[in-house]
Amino acid sequence: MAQTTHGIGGLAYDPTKRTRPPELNVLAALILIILAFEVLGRMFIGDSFLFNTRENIDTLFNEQRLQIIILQVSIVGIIALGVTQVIITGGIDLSSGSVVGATAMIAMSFAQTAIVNGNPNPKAIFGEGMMDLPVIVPVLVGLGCGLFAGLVNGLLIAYTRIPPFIATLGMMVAARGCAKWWSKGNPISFPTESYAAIGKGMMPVLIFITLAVVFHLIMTQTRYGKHSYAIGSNEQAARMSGINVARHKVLVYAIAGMLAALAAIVLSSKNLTAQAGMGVMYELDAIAMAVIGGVSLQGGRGSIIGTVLGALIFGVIISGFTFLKLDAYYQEMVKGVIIVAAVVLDTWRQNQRGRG
Amino acid sequence: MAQTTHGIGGLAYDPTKRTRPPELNVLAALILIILAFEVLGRMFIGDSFLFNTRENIDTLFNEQRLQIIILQVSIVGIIALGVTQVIITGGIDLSSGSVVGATAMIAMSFAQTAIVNGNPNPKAIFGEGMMDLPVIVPVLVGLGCGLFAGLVNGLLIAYTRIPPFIATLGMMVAARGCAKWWSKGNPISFPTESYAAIGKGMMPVLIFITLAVVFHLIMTQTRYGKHSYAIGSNEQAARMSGINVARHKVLVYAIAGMLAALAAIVLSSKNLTAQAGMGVMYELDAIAMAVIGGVSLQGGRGSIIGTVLGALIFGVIISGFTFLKLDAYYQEMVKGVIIVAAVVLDTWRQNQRGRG
Amino acid sequence: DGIGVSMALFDDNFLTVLRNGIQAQADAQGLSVQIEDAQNDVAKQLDQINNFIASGVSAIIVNPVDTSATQAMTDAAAAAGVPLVYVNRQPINVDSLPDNQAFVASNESESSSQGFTEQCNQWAAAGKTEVSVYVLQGELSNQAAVQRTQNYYDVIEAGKCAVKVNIIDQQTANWSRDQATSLMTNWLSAGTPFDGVLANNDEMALGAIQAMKAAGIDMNAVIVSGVDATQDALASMQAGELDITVFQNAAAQGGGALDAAVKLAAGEAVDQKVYVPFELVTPANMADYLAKN
Amino acid sequence: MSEIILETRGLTKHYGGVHALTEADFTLRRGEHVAIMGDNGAGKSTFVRQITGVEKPTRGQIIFDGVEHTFESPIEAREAGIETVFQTLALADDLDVPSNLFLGREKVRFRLGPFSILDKRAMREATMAALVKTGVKIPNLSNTIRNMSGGQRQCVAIARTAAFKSKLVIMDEPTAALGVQETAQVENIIRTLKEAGEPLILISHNMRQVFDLVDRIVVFRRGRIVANLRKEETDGQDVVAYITGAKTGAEYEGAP
Amino acid sequence: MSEIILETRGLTKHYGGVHALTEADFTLRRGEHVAIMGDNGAGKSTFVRQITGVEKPTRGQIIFDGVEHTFESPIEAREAGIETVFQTLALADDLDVPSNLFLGREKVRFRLGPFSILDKRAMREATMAALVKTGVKIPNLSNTIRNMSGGQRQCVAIARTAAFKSKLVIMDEPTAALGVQETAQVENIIRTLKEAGEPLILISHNMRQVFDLVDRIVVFRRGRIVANLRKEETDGQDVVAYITGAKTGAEYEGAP
Ligand SMILES: Nc1ncnc2c1ncn2[C@@H]1O[C@H](COP(=O)(O)OP(=O)(O)OP(=O)(O)O)[C@@H](O)[C@H]1O
Ligand SMILES: Nc1ncnc2c1ncn2[C@@H]1O[C@H](COP(=O)(O)OP(=O)(O)OP(=O)(O)O)[C@@H](O)[C@H]1O
Ligand SMILES: [Mg+2]
Ligand SMILES: [Mg+2]
Repeated sequence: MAQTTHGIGGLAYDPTKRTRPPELNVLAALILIILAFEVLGRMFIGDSFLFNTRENIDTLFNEQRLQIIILQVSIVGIIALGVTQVIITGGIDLSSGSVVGATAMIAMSFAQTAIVNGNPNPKAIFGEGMMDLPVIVPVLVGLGCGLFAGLVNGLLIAYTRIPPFIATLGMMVAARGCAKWWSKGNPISFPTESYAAIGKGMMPVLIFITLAVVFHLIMTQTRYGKHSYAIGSNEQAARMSGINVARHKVLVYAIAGMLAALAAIVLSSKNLTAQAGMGVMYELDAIAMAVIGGVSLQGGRGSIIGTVLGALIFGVIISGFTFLKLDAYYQEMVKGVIIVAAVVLDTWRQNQRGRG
Repeated sequence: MAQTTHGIGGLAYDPTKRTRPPELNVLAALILIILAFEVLGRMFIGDSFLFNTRENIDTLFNEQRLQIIILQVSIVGIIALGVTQVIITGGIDLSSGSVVGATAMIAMSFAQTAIVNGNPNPKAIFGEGMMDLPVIVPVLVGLGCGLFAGLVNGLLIAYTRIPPFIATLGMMVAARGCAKWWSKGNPISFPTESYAAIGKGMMPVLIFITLAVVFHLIMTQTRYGKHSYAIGSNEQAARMSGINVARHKVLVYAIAGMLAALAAIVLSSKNLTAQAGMGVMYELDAIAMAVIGGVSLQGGRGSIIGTVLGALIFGVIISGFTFLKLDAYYQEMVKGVIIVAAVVLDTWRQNQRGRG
Repeated sequence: DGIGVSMALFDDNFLTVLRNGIQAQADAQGLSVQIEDAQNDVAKQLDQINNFIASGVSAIIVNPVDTSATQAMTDAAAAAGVPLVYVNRQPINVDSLPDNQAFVASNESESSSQGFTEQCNQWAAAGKTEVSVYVLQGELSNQAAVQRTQNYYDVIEAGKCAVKVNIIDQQTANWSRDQATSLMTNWLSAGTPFDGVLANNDEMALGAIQAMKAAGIDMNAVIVSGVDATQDALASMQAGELDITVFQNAAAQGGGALDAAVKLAAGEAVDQKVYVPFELVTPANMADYLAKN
Repeated sequence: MSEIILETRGLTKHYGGVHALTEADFTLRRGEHVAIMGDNGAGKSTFVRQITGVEKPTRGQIIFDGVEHTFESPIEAREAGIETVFQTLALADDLDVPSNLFLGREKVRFRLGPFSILDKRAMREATMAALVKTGVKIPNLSNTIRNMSGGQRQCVAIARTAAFKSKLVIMDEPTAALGVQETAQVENIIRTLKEAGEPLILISHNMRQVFDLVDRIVVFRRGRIVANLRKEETDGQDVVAYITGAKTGAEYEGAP
Repeated sequence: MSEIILETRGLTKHYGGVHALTEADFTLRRGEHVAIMGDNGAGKSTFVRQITGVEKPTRGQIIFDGVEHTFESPIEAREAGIETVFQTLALADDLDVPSNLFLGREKVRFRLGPFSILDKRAMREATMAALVKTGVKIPNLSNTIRNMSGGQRQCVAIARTAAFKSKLVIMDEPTAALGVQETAQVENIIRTLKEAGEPLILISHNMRQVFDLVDRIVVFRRGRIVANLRKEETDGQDVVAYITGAKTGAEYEGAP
């Protein structure tokens, strides 16, 4: 019956010329940017971006730099995994940065240690009985906060049909308010050792990569993924084909909220402190990572792999600037240009194929 | 030939039951919020929100409050007029807040006065010859900056086809960098009297309202407006029907850029200073005003009137909180809730009709 | 009735202490204060002042977002006849304030210079004549950041530093501990030897310390200075990591501002300028400051 | 089990001032194939949207399989056993053909609630089988629906309906975009349904097709039902007379 | 002025690995009405998209009105004088009927470049006149296209094409969603074009319609032109044989 494994006849079809996955373009952009820094480094400061040039260490690559490139984007990266799913369903989540702030404050106040350098903890939020709790308590409390915020977002969007932009903008404002209110603007510090271990060293990277793999599989292999793409592609059609769109959206925003909360836990643990201003603008960075990675804001298109690559592009840019000792005043201008250029490259190469 | 002025036959049609314009819902939300503040004020602090209760002044309304309600949103309102047009074409402009920052810095440095309180201007950016220039110079320079930013946005979006979110995010980062770089983070102050007059007293309101009327007419009565809605509604269809989509988009973003620049001029004039952090988050407020006013982020739907009403809702909320002496810690939380509630109300009433 | 307060920013450690100082003083006197968050937006601050005026407050306290934007605020309050007190940051129009306005502030140009001068002395005491340092700046659009960085250069130029200082690189970490950690790690990945870190605030100093500890750098070999003397910073100092910070008496400024506002509202005369000095904090005197913030 | 699978009483839908559907009384017996005909804009698709839960009627009752239903969403209608090919097709543009065919009822290898793991291969094979029945040719099944021709899309939507068991099938102009061969194939599918005793509502403008396939013809005009004709007792010209308003069914006097 | 209004030479379009159009050589003489027929997915709409500038061909030449063109966008094609009813209709869903009819060439009262002031009343009246010709009924012209039935939309798209003068009209399955009356009206419009000497390319799956209206039939199969038949020299069964691949035109040997 079917002539090929690719379809059921009709036109001539040349399977070797299948359209290349868009992630390849993002990867190309990433490599191009790395190469640019390598070349610029050798030209202007006589040093290598990627390779080790120090005599006292003998590794091929500059491992510290490779580590920091990914470490510095892991936390926003965790948020971006959730944001990617939200955007694929055709939504947007502006609240993630503020949820990070609120969650960090609340979780950290359950993770405080009683004695600091022999003195009582000067930043104690709760009384004696609530100090030195097992690490599971702040983690669950934190995830609970994220879940709550995500559920509120999701329920609003799914059942009142207000635009996700507004629902999550409202949550953004409210959660930031909550972060400031929680301890009246005072930072919360001095966590227990076990809490501090969550974000120590390369743990954030490990968490980020593990979650990326898990969500990659979920988005490509499960019904959840399929329905997310379907809803983002044509919500009305998804509804008419019998997908429970409302319930699915609630789930997607809840997951995004929990991922933001997890990012907050890792962030506050890594920094050994929580402050009301934590996570400001993370939402935009997370969205930008996703979009640079090829996730379409119209919904229906994109992938977790793309987002991870988008995050790496961010990491490389930040490290590259410091490496080149670029004047801080110029950094932002150049960063803006690179973000745009990365996406232009991607779009342009996709169009090239379309015309081919 | 045609049986009625409403159509050409077919089903029974009852013109008295035409669907109500969505702006009416926004207006209802606005009035509801005002009433809420009036009632709460009388209940909890024994004062009136709208009416004058001070003995030493005899006006019916608390005119100072009415003025500040609209004054405090006029500047973001001016930006929102441009953002509304951008969103109607199906785009988004995240750069407006940063363009405000950059333009304020640049325009202000051409608007400085040479002598301050008998001493030479301590914040002088340029030399002697560039002080006390006629007011038209900083205004044109400022509008030029906005035009430039808008053109770059528009050209990128129209001709490289990258998502507006990314193009304007890049511009957002770059323009903020430019604002910081311009005077290396130092504020620029002491404008000439004529420059200071632009934002004095109720001038910002006057400018906002005039522009709102102009753009309302443009959006409803001209080809520009029609094409904006068409592009936002179905870009592919607009292109296939022979609209020069690329050229139109450039125009729309250029206008949005100039409006942001104008807002910057008014803002720096009103505050008698320019600093690199000016306009942070204005883009989100402007977008929120538009969306609260019924502009659809999918494009194709919304109006300038709606945006003006959305801006007023913002103004009323801000003033109402101070009036109620609401603790600042709660203000943001409540503001988030009100933003969402306003849109829920709007959406809900529209659905009611749909089911009618 | 009541006193309106507009703070530049709520989620800032230092300003939170100052705000608490105002609140504490008001509670002590049984006054109602309404504190607003200008969220670092000059325009929002001016609007808040106008909203206070519309609500008929008896006096206003402003912690200016931008000290060069104060003329417009002074004008607005003066036109409505409401007394106004600036706190913590010296308004640009300080010499031409109307009679019912005053300010209580510290001199930012003293802030980081005290710490830096001490840092120079410690290097000299360690036998160094030339040092290499990294500079962590606060938000570039923020005057305090610009001023605190400028102070380093001023000290060097005025010859007040006992050693020769080479600045390897100077970047912004936007006041944030997390960004400072990443930035410092990026610097460390270049492997350039250095003798110290100058941070515009304690948070960034702590971030840099975390990065150095993670990279296994001996904290006795580098001298790190911050500004603010926060509790976290003092704990780090106790642990032998942070070497120098500078204390600014926020609570005293807040209380002083409230007093001035109350007096002005009652029509009494007050000192129009009150300076609260910065105080140097090192391991030697840090015990005095453990309970102050 | 009653004789009647679907009945509507006084079904009415107004959009703002537009009276798209007025007092529709309609019955369908088990195993019966009925055609709905009528001018463009006569309210045929509106009628379908009301009985499949896509929209909420302004008023009126829907009795399906003996029970009165108020479907809140198309899922509920589908779960009750109504399969529909909508005029707008309701396909997800960014997904490929197998994903669209199984949208909302994917084949899975492990049940894990929403995280059930898809059996992609089985879906792909079942898709080919279902599509071959419609006679359509699609060179690459992994292409997205966005890149399909008008007729290919329509065949995907039809295959989706035909691939699952149901109590009632509704097709809104299913062959409008189809070629000669594909139309013949789809008509065969409909005949197979008839043989299997599955009831069908077919909306079509094609007189030949209607007379070939159905038992009864219901005519809509200006939002109202104006005729209910057994195939044997009518002919093309007669039906056109009802459509254009030259005639009105005896029991529907007073309709416009 | 040459005899031939449109000619394509070796027109080819690949989408990734899909060879949607292969080496199409096509000619159309002035005043001639030609039908394109073929299976679903045979490449008919692809052919239309290439000659109207919607897409850029992989290779091949397009000679229109004696000049070789590479249309970069549909605007250029329209400005050259090609009016098209696309299969996807290309309507703006959120605009009302008059706005869609005049999209891109609004009637204005004052010329002010992009800020020209619209003459809404004139557009409304002209819209009514144009729509009446198609026989469609639309109760409220200010309703948006989103709220129109399938046939109503199609009539708006046809009215748009018919309302303006052009050198060549292309219609891609224009009557697919139309009712009996509306189809007859649109066929009248096409006859009027014939009388006025305007050339036309009509894509249709409706054999009766094609034989009623056109002079010549071109058959596409698997992306290639496989037959070019004068109406008088062929009949329905013959055409079907070409469509299904049972026959291939003598001059097109080697086609699949
Ligand atoms: N959401 C809506 N809002 C307003 N009017 C609507 C809406 N949906 C449909 N209509 C109107 O209702 C009428 C009936 O539309 P419907 O789609 O049911 O027609 P139809 O009989 O299916 O026509 P066709 O044969 O063209 O598909 C049309 O006049 C249409 O304009
Ligand atoms: N953008 C695209 N990307 C990939 N394949 C495409 C694209 N557009 C069309 N195709 C494929 O090209 C083939 C021809 O499509 P086309 O729309 O020209 O068919 P058609 O002859 O108009 O069919 P119909 O009668 O169903 O309208 C189809 O197999 C379709 O899947
Ligand atoms: Mg229909
Ligand atoms: Mg086609």
